[in-house]
Amino acid sequence: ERRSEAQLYFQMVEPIPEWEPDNEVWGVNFPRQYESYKKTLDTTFQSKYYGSVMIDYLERYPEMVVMWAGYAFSRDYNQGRGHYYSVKDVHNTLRTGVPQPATCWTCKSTDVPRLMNEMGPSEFYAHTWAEMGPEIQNPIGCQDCHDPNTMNLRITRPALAEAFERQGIDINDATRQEMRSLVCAQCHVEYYFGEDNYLIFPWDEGFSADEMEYYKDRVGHTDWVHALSRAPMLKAQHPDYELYKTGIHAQRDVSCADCHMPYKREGGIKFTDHHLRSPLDNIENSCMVCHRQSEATLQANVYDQQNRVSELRRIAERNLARVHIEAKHAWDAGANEEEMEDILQLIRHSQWRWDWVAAANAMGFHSSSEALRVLATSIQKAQEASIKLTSVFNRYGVEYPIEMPDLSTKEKAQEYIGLDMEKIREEKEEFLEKTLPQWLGSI
Amino acid sequence: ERRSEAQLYFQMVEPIPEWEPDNEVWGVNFPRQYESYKKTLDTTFQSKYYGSVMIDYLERYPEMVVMWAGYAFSRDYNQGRGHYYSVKDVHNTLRTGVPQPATCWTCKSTDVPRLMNEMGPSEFYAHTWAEMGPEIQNPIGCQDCHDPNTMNLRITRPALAEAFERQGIDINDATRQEMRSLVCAQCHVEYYFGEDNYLIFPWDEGFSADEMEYYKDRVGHTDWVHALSRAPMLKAQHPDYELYKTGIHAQRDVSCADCHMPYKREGGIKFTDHHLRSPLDNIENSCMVCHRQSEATLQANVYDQQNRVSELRRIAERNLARVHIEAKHAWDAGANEEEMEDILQLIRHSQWRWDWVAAANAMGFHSSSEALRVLATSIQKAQEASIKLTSVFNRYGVEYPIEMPDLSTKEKAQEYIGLDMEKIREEKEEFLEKTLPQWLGSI
Amino acid sequence: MKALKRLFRFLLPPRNWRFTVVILSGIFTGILFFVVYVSNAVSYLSDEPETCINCHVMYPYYASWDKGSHGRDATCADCHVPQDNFIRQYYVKATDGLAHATYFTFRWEPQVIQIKSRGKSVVQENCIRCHLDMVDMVQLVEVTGEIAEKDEGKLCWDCHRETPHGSVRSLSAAPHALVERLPSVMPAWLENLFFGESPSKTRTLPQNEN
Ligand code: HEC
Ligand code: HEC
Ligand code: HEC
Ligand code: HEC
Ligand code: HEC
Ligand code: HEC
Ligand code: HEC
Ligand code: HEC
Ligand code: HEC
Ligand code: HEC
Ligand code: HEC
Ligand code: HEC
Ligand code: HEC
Ligand code: HEC
Ligand SMILES: [Ca+2]
Ligand SMILES: [Ca+2]
Repeated sequence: ERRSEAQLYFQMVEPIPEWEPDNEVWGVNFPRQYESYKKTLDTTFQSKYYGSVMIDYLERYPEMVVMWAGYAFSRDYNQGRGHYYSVKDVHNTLRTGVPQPATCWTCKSTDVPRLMNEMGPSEFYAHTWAEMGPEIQNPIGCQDCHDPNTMNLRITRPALAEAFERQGIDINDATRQEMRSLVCAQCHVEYYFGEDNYLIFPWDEGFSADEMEYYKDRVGHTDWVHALSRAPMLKAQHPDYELYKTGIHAQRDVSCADCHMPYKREGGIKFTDHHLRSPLDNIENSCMVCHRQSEATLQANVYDQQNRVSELRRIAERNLARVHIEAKHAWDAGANEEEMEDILQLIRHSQWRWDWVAAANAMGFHSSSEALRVLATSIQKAQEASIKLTSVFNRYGVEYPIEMPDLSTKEKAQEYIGLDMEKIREEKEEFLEKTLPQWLGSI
Repeated sequence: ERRSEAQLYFQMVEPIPEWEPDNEVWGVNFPRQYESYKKTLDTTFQSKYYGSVMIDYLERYPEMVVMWAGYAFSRDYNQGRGHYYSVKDVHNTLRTGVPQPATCWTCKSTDVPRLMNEMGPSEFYAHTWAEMGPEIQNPIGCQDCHDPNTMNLRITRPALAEAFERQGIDINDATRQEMRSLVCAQCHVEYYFGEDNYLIFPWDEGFSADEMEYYKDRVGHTDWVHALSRAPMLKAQHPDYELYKTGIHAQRDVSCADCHMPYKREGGIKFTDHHLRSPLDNIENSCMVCHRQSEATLQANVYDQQNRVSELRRIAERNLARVHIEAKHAWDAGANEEEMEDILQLIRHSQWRWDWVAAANAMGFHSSSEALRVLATSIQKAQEASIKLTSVFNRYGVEYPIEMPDLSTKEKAQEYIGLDMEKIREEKEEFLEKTLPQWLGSI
Repeated sequence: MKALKRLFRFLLPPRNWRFTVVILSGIFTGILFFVVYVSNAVSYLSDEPETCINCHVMYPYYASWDKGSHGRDATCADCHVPQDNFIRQYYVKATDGLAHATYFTFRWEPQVIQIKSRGKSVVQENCIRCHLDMVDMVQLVEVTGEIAEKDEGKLCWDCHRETPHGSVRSLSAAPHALVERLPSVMPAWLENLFFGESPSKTRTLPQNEN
């Protein structure tokens, strides 16, 4: 008889201390959520562009290496996987081979709210990545999204609350449905490091690519100067929330959790599936609640849109790699700052716009028409730069078109920009063998 | 009791002769449909980009004048309005000031099925526009879409049936739901004139912009040679059906009639609203049965997408006008065929792709992500041509950038390409005063 | 007669198996009755909407129907059971009833239940049955489930997407809707024996989550 299933229990077996970082402790009370959460360990699913498998982005899109010359991303960049791996992947990435601030930990661990509570956010950000290393033991988990007393959703990362505050919005006024996306917006958003590596979400002028570009120009922020073109570059990081906001699902109040954490029912108990992953691994529960089409049709709808976005992003990448190299040749031929100024500005904006789509997950599905619009303007700006560069070449007698290096693989591209990958890998290995065990054994 | 209203319905008061072109005769039997059809006379509604008002496209997008230099479209091009005006607008347009074939009448009148039945399609197409003028009396109407015996939907234009036949599809196998779009696809499609002005729909390689482009390259079709750039140009005409086919509504089997001819209720019966027009003039019946959002929300959804498409089309138009003028300067400086060949090919393809979206009605709403993808490739190709042109300028010592003429109004643009608009308008007036009354009084 | 005997003998298990087979058949028959009883498959024979919510997996559909415009005039059976003739009516009821009961008892129900093609035809017929006058003249009357299946026509609810269950549907959609609670099918002593003192007995309405 399954009738008694219909009862709901919300009983805390063991009260959870405030700032408890260990998921297992929470799991005692909420075994269903915990069991499903642990499934983010699984790395088998792969869709056409995403999934929880490891995907080496630089291998797949080698032009990126050139586009990030002089920046740590040209060493190593993988497609994200399950929340369970968040700390491990930061240890492993070659990007942490260069000195990084503790700010890098912000979105990676339930230990962060604990530390921030102890020392305050500014103090936390002011440390180095390595200094905080031994404190960071647990991956993303319950503490990041929940209040341990009420189990209500809760914002634990100050950057989000501050960004809304600057726009005059009190995040405590958010509705429950908004919270089902806002907890994700603590991390799945574009950010930059301000003074003393303070974490800032650049939303003061608005959420769109154009508005954030305007904001960054206004505050004069530059992430790095490009090693080839010398352009003052911007890096966009996973503006998932921002892109999603412009899409039809957000406009219809469909939240991140609706697709990535659909409700599940076991007997009479309804609970939220905490196996966060690609909805394509779970179309039936995720999409078919609202859409009556078959799994095959819905998957085809997603791929249709992703294929279009992918086509444009590939065009943008080829244009951008080319224009960086062309700019390098212009400098080499003797071009001066004045001649290059607006060219470099175009490159900055073009790459920002490409990145705004490429760094966002889902290959534009979260809002395909906005993604395509932004990519089109990226293409336009890089080519505008190329057009202007030909005038410079003309002036300095450089033959056009410039011959392009072979960028068909990650290795070739890394060699072209002069990265000593062997050394970088050795250093990482040393860290993993010597330092890391100390960190992990530290608590 | 109002139930009996429903029974009256399918009784023919007066049987309708085969090939009857006069809508009034049909209307005796179907007063509801006829009354609503007559409302296409109304020209008051205007939305952000469309509506039934007269919109002078050349006034709104003056770059088009340059883009069509050497082609009749640079004289006059209006946004389409109600079916009731179809014949009148062909009389009035300055495009019929140049000699046109009878093929132009194909999509404009219920007299066409009658004439084609009498003389056969080839014979009909082989006449000139003026020769057939006196025969064309009735605007688009019942005969174009209906079988007068059964009132079933029926294809009356051979070009559509032939296009499907070449792909091995018998249009008589079309389902009722398909017919609710296919009757529109008799006219709202891309076409070109083959040998002896035979009407052909270029779908042999597929429906997409890329596939039709490939087809036209393969058969070596060119609509005209551009007066400035000398590029072998293609004109795209209202590929409404083709663009729609790539969109989510078509994929969900939503037909043209579902949005443009929604059911209407009068008393106890439901009938098809024959007041064909912008659905934004009728959101309640057109969209709101399927979508429960408010009119304001749905209109905003449409505008959101249209604004994105409009942004890219404006970029494409500016690039295209520029590149035609640049190519002219290259020829003037002494460039040769060989140097220009791939540049002209890029211009051909770029403008085709822009036109494929711009000539389609609805500013991309029928499939916004495909529209944006195609526009992005248009932008890319025109700029690629500009980049290549700078090399040519370099070679011939032409200073770059080329100075652009003032194209801010239709008049200025027409003057720039050397059109004698006064003369063209005078000729039209003479036709309207002298010839037309004879045609109209002829039957 | 001879033939019948032969058939009987053919069906009869070998002597040394007979005991086992009799016991097993008994168990299976018992289970079948248990399934039919516990799952309330018999309730399918009634037309009362309340019988559908014998199964809590039907709550969301009951709730959306109950709150919609059809809650007043049309019962579940008005839409989901053929109303043209008695035999077909009970055939569909019996087969659907047994199928759903089996799914339910063995917990095979998916998170998102979707109507099957036979069910579609039945519902479509019923929409037209009630609204014939409304749709007579627009040829929608010709659309059957089979036609729609082949994409040759639109089902009523392809356009009327919110009628009657709303467009967002799953077992989780309204699991704790305020629907009528039915008394347990087990006598109290038996339930206590199996499950101990169950709090469920004392409640007549399921609680809302938060
Ligand atoms: C309408 C459903 C929907 C909504 C709402 C939605 N997503 Fe997605 N998301 C998808 C789909 C579909 C994919 C593509 C998965 C694939 O290609 O495998 C995806 C992919 C992702 C990925 C990459 C998944 C992977 O397999 O690596 C991340 C991360 C992500 N979304 C985060 C978010 C965030 C954060 C939000 C809210 C701001 C959000 N999504 C809102 C449907 C949705
Ligand atoms: C505390 C920061 C943080 C929060 C909060 C957060 N994420 Fe993540 N998310 C990450 C990080 C970091 C990764 C990548 C982990 C890795 O690859 O090591 C990730 C990965 C993912 C993935 C990819 C999974 C896969 O299988 O590839 C999805 C999907 C996702 N997040 C969705 C969400 C959604 C939806 C929410 C809110 C309900 C959310 N995330 C909240 C930081 C966060
Ligand atoms: C505002 C939150 C936030 C901050 C700050 C942040 N990340 Fe992440 N990180 C994420 C999210 C979300 C993902 C998963 C989505 C994705 O990969 O696009 C991720 C993924 C990763 C991954 C796994 C995928 C990969 O790129 O190889 C690594 C490693 C990583 N981050 C390192 C870092 C480092 C190093 C820094 C500091 C420079 C940093 N993160 C700062 C949110 C953040
Ligand atoms: C990435 C964000 C995130 C993380 C990490 C997370 N949750 Fe949740 N959790 C959610 C969201 C979103 C909901 C839905 C809340 C709502 O709808 O109000 C939820 C709901 C819940 C609920 C309420 C009942 C339900 O199922 O809807 C419980 C209990 C819960 N989570 C426990 C946990 C536990 C235990 C962990 C750690 C193993 C955890 N959560 C980790 C985001 C998260
Ligand atoms: C909570 C409800 C909900 C969920 C879950 C949901 N959708 Fe949607 N979806 C909508 C709504 C609402 C629209 C807007 C159109 C409409 O009003 O029907 C929409 C629109 C769409 C469209 C058409 C818009 C476009 O971008 O072309 C597609 C395709 C789509 N959804 C696919 C999916 C897929 C795939 C998933 C799962 C990953 C999903 N949806 C999950 C409610 C939902
Ligand atoms: C999902 C609904 C939908 C479908 C299906 C649809 N359209 Fe449209 N159509 C629209 C909307 C919305 C507009 C934009 C109207 C506006 O901007 O005023 C439009 C505009 C038009 C216009 C211009 C109207 C004007 O005011 O000048 C034409 C012509 C047109 N569509 C023809 C078609 C044809 C032919 C088909 C089928 C091949 C079709 N449409 C399918 C919704 C639809
Ligand atoms: C016989 C050819 C023909 C057929 C068949 C046809 N159209 Fe048209 N349509 C036209 C022409 C020509 C115009 C423009 C008339 C003018 O501006 O003079 C037009 C104009 C329109 C407009 C613009 C109305 C306005 O108010 O601006 C819409 C909308 C439209 N058609 C939709 C449809 C749909 C939907 C169908 C099928 C159900 C259809 N048409 C069938 C030729 C046709
Ligand atoms: C395959 C069908 C078809 C053929 C052939 C065709 N038209 Fe049209 N015509 C249409 C449709 C559909 C519209 C309305 C949609 C639009 O304007 O985009 C239209 C609109 C028009 C209009 C009103 C709007 C305007 O452009 O000013 C004129 C005038 C016109 N056509 C003239 C012509 C002439 C001249 C020819 C021959 C060169 C021709 N048509 C051939 C289908 C056709
Ligand atoms: C542009 C194409 C077009 C024109 C012109 C046209 N119709 Fe229709 N008509 C349709 C479509 C589409 C339907 C819907 C048929 C269906 O769903 O099977 C329809 C349906 C009908 C019906 C069936 C009942 C109903 O309302 O659905 C009648 C009767 C009818 N039209 C009469 C007329 C009359 C009279 C005229 C001329 C005044 C006319 N039609 C002009 C396209 C057209
Ligand atoms: C016969 C039903 C039907 C009609 C009529 C209809 N739609 Fe849709 N619409 C759909 C379906 C089905 C989808 C796909 C998403 C889904 O499955 O819910 C959709 C998707 C959409 C979307 C999301 C896709 C996108 O491109 O962003 C929008 C917006 C939309 N419709 C607006 C409209 C408007 C405006 C009208 C009227 C002009 C209209 N629809 C008429 C059924 C319809
Ligand atoms: C014994 C428990 C139970 C009862 C009582 C019950 N259902 Fe169901 N029903 C289910 C289960 C389990 C499913 C899921 C089966 C599946 O997905 O095929 C289901 C599926 C359905 C479906 C969709 C599947 C299909 O066959 O098309 C319909 C419609 C339906 N039920 C209607 C009803 C109606 C009407 C009643 C009352 C007369 C009712 N149910 C009573 C358990 C029940
Ligand atoms: C007015 C007609 C009508 C009534 C009354 C009605 N239903 Fe339905 N039912 C439908 C339609 C239509 C569908 C198919 C929905 C779809 O596929 O989008 C459906 C589908 C279902 C499904 C399958 C779920 C799905 O989304 O496909 C179940 C279960 C169901 N109904 C149960 C019930 C129960 C229980 C009742 C009474 C409490 C009921 N229905 C009353 C018309 C009705
Ligand atoms: C037993 C008879 C019956 C059946 C079966 C039935 N209806 Fe109805 N329907 C009614 C009555 C009576 C009303 C008027 C209710 C009111 O006024 O609120 C109605 C109202 C409606 C309405 C207008 C109100 C609304 O909800 O938008 C629509 C649309 C509708 N029905 C569609 C359908 C569809 C679709 C089906 C099949 C899935 C169906 N009906 C099956 C009797 C029925
Ligand atoms: C292609 C879309 C479409 C299909 C399919 C469709 N309808 Fe409708 N229906 C409409 C529209 C649009 C209206 C609104 C007419 C009005 O209010 O003027 C409507 C109105 C109605 C109404 C009156 C609603 C009210 O508010 O009073 C009923 C009842 C109805 N339809 C029943 C049905 C039934 C039964 C079927 C299937 C046999 C069906 N419809 C199929 C589009 C559709
Ligand atoms: Ca992933
Ligand atoms: Ca118009």
